Amino acid sequence: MRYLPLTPEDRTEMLGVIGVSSVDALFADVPQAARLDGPVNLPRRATELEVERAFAAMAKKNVAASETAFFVGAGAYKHHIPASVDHLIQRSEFLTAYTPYQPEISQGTLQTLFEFQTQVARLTGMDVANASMYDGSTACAEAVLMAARVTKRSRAVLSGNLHPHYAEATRTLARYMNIDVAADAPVPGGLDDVISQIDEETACVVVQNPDVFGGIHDLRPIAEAAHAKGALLIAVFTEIVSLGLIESPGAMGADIVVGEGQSIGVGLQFGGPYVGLFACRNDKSFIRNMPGRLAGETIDADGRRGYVLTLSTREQHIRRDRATSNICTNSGLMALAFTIHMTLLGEKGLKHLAALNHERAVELADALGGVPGVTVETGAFFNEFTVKLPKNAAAVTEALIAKGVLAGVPASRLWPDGGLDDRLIIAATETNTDADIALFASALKEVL
Amino acid sequence: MRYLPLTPEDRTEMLGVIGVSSVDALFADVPQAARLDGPVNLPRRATELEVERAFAAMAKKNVAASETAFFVGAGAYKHHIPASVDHLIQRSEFLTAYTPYQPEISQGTLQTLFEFQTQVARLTGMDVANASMYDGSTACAEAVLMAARVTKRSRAVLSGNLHPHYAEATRTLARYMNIDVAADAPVPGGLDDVISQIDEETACVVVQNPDVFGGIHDLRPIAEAAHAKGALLIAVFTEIVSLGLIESPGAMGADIVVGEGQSIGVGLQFGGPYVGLFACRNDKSFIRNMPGRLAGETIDADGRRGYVLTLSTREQHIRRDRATSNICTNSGLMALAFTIHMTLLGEKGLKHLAALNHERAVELADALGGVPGVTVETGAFFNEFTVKLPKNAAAVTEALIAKGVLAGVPASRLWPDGGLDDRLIIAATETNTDADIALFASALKEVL
Amino acid sequence: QAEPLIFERGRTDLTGVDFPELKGTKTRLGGLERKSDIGLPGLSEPEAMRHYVRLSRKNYAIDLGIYPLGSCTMKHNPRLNEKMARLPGFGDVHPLQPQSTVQGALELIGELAHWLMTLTNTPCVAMSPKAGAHGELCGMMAIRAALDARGETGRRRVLVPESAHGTNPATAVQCGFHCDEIPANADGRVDMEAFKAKLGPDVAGIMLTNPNTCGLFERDIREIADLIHEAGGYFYCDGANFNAIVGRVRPGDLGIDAMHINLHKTFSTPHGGGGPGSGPTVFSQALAPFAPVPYVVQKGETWHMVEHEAEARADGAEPFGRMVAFHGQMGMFTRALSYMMSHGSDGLRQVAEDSVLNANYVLARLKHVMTPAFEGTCMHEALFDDRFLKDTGVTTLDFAKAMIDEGYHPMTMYFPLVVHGAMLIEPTETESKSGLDRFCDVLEGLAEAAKSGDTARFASAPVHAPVKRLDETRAARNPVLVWQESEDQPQAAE
Amino acid sequence: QAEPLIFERGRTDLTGVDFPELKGTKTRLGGLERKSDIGLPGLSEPEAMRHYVRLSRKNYAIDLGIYPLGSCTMKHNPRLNEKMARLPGFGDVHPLQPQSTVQGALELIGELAHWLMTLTNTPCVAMSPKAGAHGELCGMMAIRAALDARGETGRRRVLVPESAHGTNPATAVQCGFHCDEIPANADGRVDMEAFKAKLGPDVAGIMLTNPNTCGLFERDIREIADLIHEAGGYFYCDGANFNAIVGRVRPGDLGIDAMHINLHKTFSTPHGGGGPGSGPTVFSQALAPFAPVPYVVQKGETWHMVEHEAEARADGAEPFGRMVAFHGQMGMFTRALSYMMSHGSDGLRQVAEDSVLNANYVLARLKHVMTPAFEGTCMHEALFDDRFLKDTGVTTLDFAKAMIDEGYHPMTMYFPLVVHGAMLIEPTETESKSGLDRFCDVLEGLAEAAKSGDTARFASAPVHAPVKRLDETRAARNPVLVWQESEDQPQAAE
Repeated sequence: MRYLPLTPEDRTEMLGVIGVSSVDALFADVPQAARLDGPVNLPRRATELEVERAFAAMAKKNVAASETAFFVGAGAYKHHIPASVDHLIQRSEFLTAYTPYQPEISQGTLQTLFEFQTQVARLTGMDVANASMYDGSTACAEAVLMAARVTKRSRAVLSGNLHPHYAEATRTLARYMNIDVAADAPVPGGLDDVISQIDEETACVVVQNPDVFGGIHDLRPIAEAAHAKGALLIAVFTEIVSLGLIESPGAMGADIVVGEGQSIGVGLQFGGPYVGLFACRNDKSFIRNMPGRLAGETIDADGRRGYVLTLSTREQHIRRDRATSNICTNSGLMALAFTIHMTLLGEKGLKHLAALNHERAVELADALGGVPGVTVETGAFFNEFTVKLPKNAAAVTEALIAKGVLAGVPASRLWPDGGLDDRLIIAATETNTDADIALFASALKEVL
Repeated sequence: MRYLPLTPEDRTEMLGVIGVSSVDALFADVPQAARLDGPVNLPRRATELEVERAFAAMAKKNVAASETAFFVGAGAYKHHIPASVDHLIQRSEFLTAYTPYQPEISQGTLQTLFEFQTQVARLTGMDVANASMYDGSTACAEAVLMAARVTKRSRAVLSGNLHPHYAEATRTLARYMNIDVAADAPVPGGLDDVISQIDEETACVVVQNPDVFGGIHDLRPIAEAAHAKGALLIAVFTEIVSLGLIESPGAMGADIVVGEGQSIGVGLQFGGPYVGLFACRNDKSFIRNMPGRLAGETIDADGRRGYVLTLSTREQHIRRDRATSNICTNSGLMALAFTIHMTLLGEKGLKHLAALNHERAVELADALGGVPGVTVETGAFFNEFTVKLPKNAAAVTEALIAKGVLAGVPASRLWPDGGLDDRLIIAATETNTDADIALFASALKEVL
Repeated sequence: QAEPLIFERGRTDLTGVDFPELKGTKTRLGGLERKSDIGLPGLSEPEAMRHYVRLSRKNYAIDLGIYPLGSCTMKHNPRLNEKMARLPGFGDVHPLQPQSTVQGALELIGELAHWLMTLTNTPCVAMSPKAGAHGELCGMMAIRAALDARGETGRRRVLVPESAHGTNPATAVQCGFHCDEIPANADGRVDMEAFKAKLGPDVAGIMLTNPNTCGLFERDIREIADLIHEAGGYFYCDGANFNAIVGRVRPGDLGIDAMHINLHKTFSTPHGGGGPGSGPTVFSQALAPFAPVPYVVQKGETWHMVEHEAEARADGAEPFGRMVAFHGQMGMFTRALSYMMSHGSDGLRQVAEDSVLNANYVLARLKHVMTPAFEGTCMHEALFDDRFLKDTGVTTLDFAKAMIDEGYHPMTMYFPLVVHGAMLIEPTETESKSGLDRFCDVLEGLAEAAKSGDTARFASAPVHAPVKRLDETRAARNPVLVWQESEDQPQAAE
Repeated sequence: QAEPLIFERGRTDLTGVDFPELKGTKTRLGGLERKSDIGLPGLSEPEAMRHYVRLSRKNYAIDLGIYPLGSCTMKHNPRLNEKMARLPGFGDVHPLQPQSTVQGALELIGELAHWLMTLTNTPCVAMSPKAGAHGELCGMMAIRAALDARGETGRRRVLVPESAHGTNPATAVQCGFHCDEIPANADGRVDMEAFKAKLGPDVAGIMLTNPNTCGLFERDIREIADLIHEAGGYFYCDGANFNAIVGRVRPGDLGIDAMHINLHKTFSTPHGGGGPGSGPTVFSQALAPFAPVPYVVQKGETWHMVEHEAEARADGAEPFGRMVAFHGQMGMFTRALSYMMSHGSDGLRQVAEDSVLNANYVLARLKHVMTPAFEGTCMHEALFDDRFLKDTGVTTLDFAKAMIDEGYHPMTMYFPLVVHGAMLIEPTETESKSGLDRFCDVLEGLAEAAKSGDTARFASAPVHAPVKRLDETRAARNPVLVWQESEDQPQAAE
């Protein structure tokens, strides 16, 4: 087998050195009844060519985003990623390295994480950031747990316009920690009234901006209300590109900012791996209560600058049952992709990219708003908005596939019982052409 | 522009250091009339996404070999290349390095070339090999020139079953060097009588094996006849995989062996870049007359083994108008791909691959031979053979496209006036499935 | 050579990406335009390329040499898998596209689930956990949900061996459990008497790694399973060491109720300097109803993703919830299935055999100069303690750092905690005998050097690395987590 | 660390590729089965991966730093181009597929030809030459064919400046010409009086590099063109230095008859440690009829490749023949067109400007400590001689090797031959100002060290490289070109 270097002669010789007669002897501790005599009931080994053919056959049954007019968002976005990003993350030294537990031979990973942390902190308008989480939804859930630890309170208020997957992941993680999670119903054209729900028991209020319907909001009144009651504001985003154009959550008073970094460097990948971003204020109680890994600067024996994983006394491998979270693996390679793409963009590029996204979305909203029966509900938005249709949105979406349009996410996909069957959440990015937009509008007119 | 790091401010500052007022001043030596005022009449800069879309549109107009039942050969072959080969040749340090003129910081390239030379020498059964040529056809032409230098004779005899592109490239290169190139007409089912053409003026006789029709031959009688007249035998191959199964040219008496290495590691690439292999006997007059680069072993100042380009006194940059050839660039990256793929195969893998190819070709020959009106003309072959059809082969090939079969190369494509309009040259490799073979046979039956 | 940070070299007016000009369309931002600058430096593409290529060369990697980190299973990462994951039909599809447009992607998940269930002999697998620890959480939450469904509110004690990974107790706590440590016996395995003594009506279950972190198979695993079940608890198995038995022993046959599978360990999805991972969790029949959403089902020719609890409940399931947005680590699924199909049932069995053989070979080669923590053979990891360094002044840390100077990545140090100065070596099946011989020669040489008093090289190690030994205490005492323009960068010796 | 050869580590019974079993079909080999073993070692995939990754790290590369080799134009290699070349529609098509199945590939060749002809203002381009020297051959063969067509059998003398690349005289000889050297004037350009004196009825033409290899533009190029034409000869221009003028000056406007274009230099197809290159050759109206086959033509909506001389002659052309199998370096065409489209007409013009600006900046920064070979500004290369090293005992070679210890690839040494101890620096447009400043700082430091007598470091350089200075004489005197089992491998100091 191509990945297994031992030859039969090697095996014989090694058994001799070990002093056993067969490999079976090394499995002597396994209960006899559980030892399989032969291979399990699965296909035998396959050549590269056979594997490629099997995968190509499955891949062809999917409609790739680049092959169609594509407007699907709601938490993951189609952006163009420079070819150099994918090249660099495939460098053997990045791709096939482990967690940097031996910092002297992991400076590539560690310095990159330090750059990543700084980029994330600056983008979110916060003081510090960690070295990545699994994704935005788990970052959100961990942020709620952290807020509970910091405030020593056990109630969380989630906005109804928080992505429902994020709300569910948070509810799941909080449930057995005895944190009470309250949430409103979603409000497609606006924002639910979270302020009225904040009380003296509230650890945090969680608001997404742009929200799951694409709407953007001024978080300052919410921050003020939360702070007045001693609660923290956790700001969530699923579209990091928005931070190139709209005010940062930090500037609007957020205490913890979490979100999804998938738009930069990562790609769609049917939902994962993505990269969770996690940033917060620089407060000792915050930093000591953060989940996830942190890269920190230090010096080596010669006094030269270097980087290490630090503050690991928060983490499970040291602190065990008193750790801030059980997280071990992060999303290092995706963080690397994010950092490389962001470095290529720079401030100038990110701002331009964000402006382009907004322009495309505005043009799309105007085009669709001109279709009889269609109402654009979202007033202020970045690159995503919600329309009210005169028909079932899921059926409309399905009908548009054959016309070469993946039209967006029907709200019923996220809230099957939410009474939002006529709502469609639509995203536009720099990858949409004028022709895509025109096609969508004309095709929509046809199917309505 | 994304590849240009200078900013406008940089440029101004640099002009100041240089002491000129504008970049135009640096072009003062260009005749005024030839200085363009503005850009030439071509499109302006394009984003990555725009370039990708333009290329994807062109690429889609081609039928990729993997998308069809594919039997086209005649000098280039579809083989499966392990994914690790393409990964490795894209390593920055291999891909973006120059010719190893500074050996101390080019040991990666140089050691690999030394491995390549050794592999090629062993495969061909010769003593030495160079560090690659542009491709098989130019290697063939250079071999004829080398034979003329070595023998101090000026007549070359080419077999009629030498790939006509090779013959033409050789004739072109030899023409102005006053080397007389004689060639027979092609013989699809056999081999032309080259022996009778060898005389006392003959520098070399050039025979391809497997020949362009796929036929394999015993070169020993030809070698003996050539040597008896003081001429050299140049053996040519276009399918290196054949050397895993059939006798090496060296063992059959060849003096110089040249050929195409494309099958291993390189891929189809619509004809280039490929990699020319060039090997010969270890004779001082041979080695000093070889074209192309050579990597050689030496030691460093500490006595440790290392590699350098060597015997460059043969080459144009030292010897100028007395060089063995004008060649400068080789096909280093393709040689690397060849060496990696060959290292992955090893003797065991190459022999298995060769046997698989032969099996597929035999099965295909049997399947097609069973189609009424079709005659398999080639008796002994490796993975390619020629059939005689009851109709025009080019028309049959064209008709088979719509049935999902790229059937091979009509002989008329190579010899438009050769009276071979009913011959089709067909290759089979390990990439052809049983279904491919069955489809070809049934489709052929339909169109005949 | 030191590589500056992008913040020291990049410029906010420089970009390495081109875009079309803006048209100037009127914005619809509701007055929420960003007011302040971000402070993000950019680099042209050539500069960015060099920066990250140069940084990469400061890393050790599996493609450079053996990575013998015990409990991490750092094996060869085939590039075929990278190629498969990048097929546009997998890499360029959105998790919320209509399911009719992603039938191949759902099929792939279903196919991978089939392989995992077959290899473990279990009836159910939750695919969405994002990493090993996340898979543990998935397993323990299912246990908690099952207990809750039984109304067993008193069962909150989870038994965890001393030698367990830190994720085990941390996970238990996140599910509202508390941990009770089981001591190891002199053999390095669960002390059965102590274990039995800890059983009781408040026991929720046990979290056991098998093979355990001492590199040993828990011989009494069937009895442990039976006893915990009799006591009304569940058996969570930490699958970190599945590589030792894959294709040869099915955990379902051992009586487990839940086990996560690290696709990035056993099935070789590359670890990327710290992730991403993927931790699908298999369940016994008892726990299967509580598995989280989403999951795929096949209905005739059609694949379907069940995304909502309500739909699952309508099917009779009782999912404990959703752990994450979307459907899990598709990119890892693709790579893992490509790896599995490449090996096949026969190749995977060989994986287990060769990984165990390689570890025992290392143990046999080194037991004369280093001190094995336990007698006898091991599974796929060889565990040593630091007795052989006694009185040499060389610590496990020093010994590890000296390996760096010899061109090797150190083994896992100081874990498991039950062994003093532990050194845990896992070669994996993708190391050759000749490579292991060179590795063992070096360790032999180092052990002999330490014993013979040639110790200076240990204290100063590493010297042949991009940096010398780094001051981790300083980093923790005065955390510098982001770059700041004003800060005094420590660039040279003080 | 030394990396063994595959012949020292691999084994003929090991393979890193899996194949299906053979069926045992009866062979049809005519008794020509291979009798002897080949002696090809194999490695498993993990071992092969490590071997070549480790070897790669012994190379310098453009992705690691400036590669200031004059006359080589080592610029950034965009990865977009690699991605485009690997589209199955380009990478996985056969050169002899029916033309109806490769219309996009033919279109791409036609499109690239259009860009090249527009940038050079010429009516014809031969795409098939495989490299720069092959393009020279193409150009000179067309000249020879044109002379032959005119019946000018006496014109066999080709004028070549002393400073020419070695390929120029070597190429001329391969076309049956002999060379006559034109001296350079004190300015580093063609001595016009000497040139005029050499004109005569036996002159076939001139081969001139412009900008020339001294990094200077030949001011009198129009007069040279006119004079050579008046004398009945042709003007071959070596396009190696096209980067200095691309998009800003069209060689066709300067009176050239033929010029090859190095796609791997000007248009950045990666050089891969020595190739592949690609050398399309443009022709004036006078030479166009003699261009070789194959070439593409557009007929309405259809692209067609003319592959045979007979077809070309039927079209009225007089091709001198075919240079190579198939159609040229498609993989390079794809990359070059991707590069060109990315830059566009405006970006390519900027390329010329920035490359010239960068070279002049280096010249200006270093002229105080090194000795420029000629007065005034330069084009895209800065040429120094070794006068600044006079009496220091440091040679150009030593100086170059010392640069390696500073982390830089040396410049081109000892070329052009007309300058003593020449050092030719070509930064290209893809270097940043800050990068050039660091580079110049280092060269300044080295020049000052040499002058101040700190010379030991030069003689022993390099010490910070995978090997120390290599004995090239030994390699040439006793050539070891292949590995042999029996040979005494020089592994350690003698």
